[in-house]
Parts: sequence; structure tokens; C-alpha cells
Amino acid sequence: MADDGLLSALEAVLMVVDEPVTAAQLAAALEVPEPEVEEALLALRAEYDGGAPGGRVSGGRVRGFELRNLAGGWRIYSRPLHAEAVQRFVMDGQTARLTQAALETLAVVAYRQPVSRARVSAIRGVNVDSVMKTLVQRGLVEEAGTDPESGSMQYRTTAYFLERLGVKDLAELPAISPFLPDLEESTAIYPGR
Amino acid sequence: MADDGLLSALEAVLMVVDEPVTAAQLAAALEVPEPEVEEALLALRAEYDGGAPGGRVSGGRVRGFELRNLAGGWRIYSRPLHAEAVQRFVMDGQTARLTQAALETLAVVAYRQPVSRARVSAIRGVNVDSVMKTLVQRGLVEEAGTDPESGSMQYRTTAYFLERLGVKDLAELPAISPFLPDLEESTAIYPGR
Amino acid sequence: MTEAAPTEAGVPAEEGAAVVVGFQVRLTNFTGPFDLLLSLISKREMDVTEVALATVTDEFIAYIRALQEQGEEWALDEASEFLVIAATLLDIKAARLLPAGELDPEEDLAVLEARDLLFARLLQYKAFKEVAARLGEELTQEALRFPRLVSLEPHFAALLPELVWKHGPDEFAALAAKALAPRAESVPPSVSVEHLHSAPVSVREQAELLALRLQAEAQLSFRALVADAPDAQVVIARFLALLELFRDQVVSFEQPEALGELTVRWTGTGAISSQVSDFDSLEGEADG
Repeated sequence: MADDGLLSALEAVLMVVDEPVTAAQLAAALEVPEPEVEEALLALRAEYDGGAPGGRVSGGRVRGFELRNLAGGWRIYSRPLHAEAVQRFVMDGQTARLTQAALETLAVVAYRQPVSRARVSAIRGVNVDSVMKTLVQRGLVEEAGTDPESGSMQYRTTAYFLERLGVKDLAELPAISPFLPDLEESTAIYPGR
Repeated sequence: MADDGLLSALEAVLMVVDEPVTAAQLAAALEVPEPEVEEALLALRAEYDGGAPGGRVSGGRVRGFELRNLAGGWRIYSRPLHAEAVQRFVMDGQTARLTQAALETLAVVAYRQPVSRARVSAIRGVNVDSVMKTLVQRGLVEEAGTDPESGSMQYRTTAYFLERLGVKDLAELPAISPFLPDLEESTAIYPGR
Repeated sequence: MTEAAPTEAGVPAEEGAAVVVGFQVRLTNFTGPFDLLLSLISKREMDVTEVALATVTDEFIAYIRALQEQGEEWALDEASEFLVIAATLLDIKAARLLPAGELDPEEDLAVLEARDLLFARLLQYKAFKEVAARLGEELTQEALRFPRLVSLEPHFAALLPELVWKHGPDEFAALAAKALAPRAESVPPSVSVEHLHSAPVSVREQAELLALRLQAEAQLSFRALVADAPDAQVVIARFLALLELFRDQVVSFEQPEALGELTVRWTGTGAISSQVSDFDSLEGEADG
């Protein structure tokens, strides 16, 4: 069970992080073995959620903030319940909604990565060049080198995408239809060509 | 005595704001009378320091963060007790390299200064609040007063930036294409912006 | 073909539905041909089946035609994607209009393959569309949380390791040029020709040619009408042209027995109808 000193030191470091931080990084800073740090992080998370951490008798109140493990790291967030109040102080364009075209393109990249623009275009039935550029610019998608066979640029989603989505890794993405045909790039649906 | 809902909402805001905020600002945002907010802030501070807040039976543990009232504003800081761990984290964890996003933001500031954050965001198509913060923190960019028209804060590059780039003054920056349109519009993948 | 353009399809509009004053048809912007096709199918509450495809073909064509008439500014490369789908739909429909076995086995197979591929692509798109909607919901939900992102306290900031800087003035300028360059949306649309593997055949031109021949001869067999066709595409174009002419009630068909000789008779009066084909006028847009 994590002791109060470790919990407190972890909190102190979490106050200054500006991107998700791994248990390993925290362990290095605190000079404590990583498993202990992991256990303490879980205890903190439970405590902020109103639970009784590590063997304590009673739980506390639900905090206005939460500790989450996303995109491979831990970070403190405000709780969604208070979004309205927080928004008045944090001017942030993050809440801008993606268009359907952007979402669909992002979805194809997420589930087919690494993937070329041509392949995404074939799946969506439209040219995706400009939408892809914007997704790259928004930091949700990045270039992933060229395909050795075709020489075309491949794309993948970023850690920022995972963070924005609120998941730890790609394996946590919602399942897509299991019957999905995996069609190759061919756009040759026209007969006799 | 402050109720849990108010404590939680205050925490949510305080956890994510960068600048100290006053009780009056918090009261306005939460639509709660200012004296109640002040009472709640004091209760939070006591709680973080390990005391028993507002009539509760037992105190909790001392938190790794503390709520401080400086120059009339409230903000959460990491507790000095753990400064050593925080220092180790800052020194190893932080990358000594600027991210691509930071470099591009710096480039826009260099060639469009003095320029507001909103303007840089519009040019880059992404929110630049946090990278601008990093650039200021790194001493590459500084505040250059408010724009008389819009009242927004303007930014410019620093002497340190010129030094790192290896040029004597801004006039020595290589010219870039004169055909670049000065586009303000925001990106079309976000509806209604 | 039905002339009723679809209105208000049940799919969220992108950047708002395009409405032009003075035109009664309200059109929704779709994110692509599959989106439109799915919407048309779901509007009719049908499964993705052959029947559904044949039934919605007219609406699909009518939709893109209405877009055109409305002067809708849509990207040309997207238009061509719509046309590829439209062409496939028309082929499937054409195949259904024929008595079984009329096409030679090779062409028949090609139509079947095209249909199956279209089904597969449509199903694939449907799955991604559904998962995209879920991602959208989750992103929206997640946007209610704000990460703690505050500047370092000055005494910690002072400890940051010295910045590694490797850019010279020219590299930095190149970076600036890239950062300041107009974004993708400002780039004029370009036409993708990836799917054009051979020169397109104009159904309209073929229709005019057939009409002239039929007017001169009064009646001709289909075999005779396609005898000089250089390749399969021209045969298909002429066949489609005949369907259009039949719709315009200027030709009639006679076929005494299944798989027998098809006789085409000119029944029109006066000049050749200039309204030859929905499909062809669209094709003209794509290759013109």
C-alpha cells in the first residue's frame, strides 16, 4: 500500500507536467521503483474519484479533478461535470467539432494505419487530400514514412489523437464491424476496365 | 459551510487555470455569492494542508499541491516540500528540443511580429496557447504589450532568439516568398467557426 | 427515370445544406458518393441489396443532376467519384433490364463483379461511417475535460536544460514559409484521373449516331448497330444510348424469343431529341 509521502510527492510532480507522463518517468524523478509508483497512481485515481484509497476506512468526496492514464501517460484533468465553469476560464479551441468528412477520414486512418491517402480515398469514395492535410495540421494524424512498395506516404494517428479521444492506446478504440471486408486499393468497380 | 458541489467546481477551475484567479471571478463564473466562494477557498486550502475542512470530523493527508492566494488571486501550486522531486523531473523529463509545433509557431511569430495568439492560431489552424507558453518560458518569445485596437496581448521574438538563430537583428532573417497571402480564415474542417 | 430529386436526406449536413434561392429542391451535402447511396437506401428502409441498388439508381442520378442544375460548386474530383458509382449503378440496372443471358457471359460476369465490389465497398464505408460517428461522440465528450496545463513556476523553469537548437536562418525561413503557406482548403480543386484507365465514351454521341442510322434505315438489328464498335465500351455506350432513346419514346424494341435477334425500330418524329441522356451530360462534366 502506497504511503502518504509517495502519494503527496506524485501529486507535486503531476502539478507541473504539461503532457501525459509515464510511470517510468515518475519513478525516475521520485527514485522509487516503478511498480510502487503504478500502485500509488491507481490509489490516487481512486481517491480523486471518491473511493477509499489503499486500506483507508472511509472514502473522501469526489474531487473536481481526475487523474487519467491516456495516450501512454498519466495526467490531471478537470472533471466533465464542471466543463461549463472551466470553459469560462480556459479559452481553448479544443472543443471545435470535426466535420463528418474529417471524422470519417480520421476513423479510416485510425483503423487502417499505416495507410496511404489513396487507400483512404478509395474507402471513402472521395479525394481526401485536403482533409488529411488539415488533420495533420491539427496534430491528430502524422506522416509515417513511405510505403516501401508503392512509395506513397503513409499516415497514422498521433498520441494527441489518443489523448483527445480519452483512450490509452489503439487497442481501446471501439470495435469496428467484424464483417468488414478488407478491400484493397482498387477503385476498379467499373466493369470492363 | 461550503458544500461539496461548490468545492468540487472550484477545484476543477483551479486545477486548469494558468493565471491566479480572484474570488470575484470565480463567484461570477459559478454564479455563487462571493463570500461563499471565499469561504470555500479557505476550506480547500485548509483541506490541502491536511486540516479538516468545514466541520468535517477528521482531516485528510497533506496534499502534494497547495492553494495559494497571491496578489489577490488564487492558484494551485506544487508543494515546496517536494521541490527536489519536481526538480529532478523537470531536469530529466523535459525535452531539450523544441517540438515541430513550437518551431512553426515561433516561425510565425518571427515573421509576423508583433502578433496576437489568436492571429497565430488562425494562421496555423490550431490552438497555440500552450506552445506560446513554452516559447515564452524558453525565453524565445516575449509579450509586446496589448494591441490598441483589439486589446489582445501581442508577442514578439527576443534577443535570445536572434542569438540562437545566429543573426544580428530581425532584418537579417531571410526573406520568404512575397506571394504568401495573409490569410486569416480558420480551417474549413471545423463547422461554425 | 423519376425526376424527383431527393430532398432532405437523413444525414447530417456538412457546412450546412446548400440552398439556392428560387430552386425548390433542397440538397444536403454528402461526404461522398457512398454517403449519398447509403442515405438513399436507408430512406427507403431497404437492405443493401441488388433490389435496393437498382431502385435507388434513379435517385442517385437525379441527385447529382439536381446538384448540377443548381450550379452547386462541388469539387470536380469528387464529382468524378460520384460518376464512377453512378456508372456502376447504371450498369447493374441495365443488366437487370435485360432478359437473362442477353449479355455475353464475360460481360455478365463483369457486371456481377462490379456489383459485388460495390456492395463490399458500400458495406466497408458503412462500417467506417458508423465508427466515425462513435469517435465523434467520444471526442465531443472528451472535450469536456481540460488537462492541467500551466506554466512552470519560475524557480522550476530556470532549471530547464539548455535548448538544443539546430536551425540556421535559411532552414528557419523555410519552416516559416511552410507554416505561413495557405492551407489545403485554399488550394484550387484538381481533378483526379486515377480511375480513368481509358478514354471515356460519350453515350450522347453514340445516341446521336444511332438515331441518325435508325432514322435512315427505319429499323436495324442491335447486332448491326454495334457491328462497327471498336471495343466493349462502345457497345455498352450504344446499349445505354438505346435505353435512353427508348425512354424518350423514339425507338421500340422487338425480340421474338429470349436470346434472339433484337430489332430496334425508329418510332420518333421530327428531329433527334437533344435530351439524350442524364448520365452522359454528367460524363461530359467529368471529362470536359
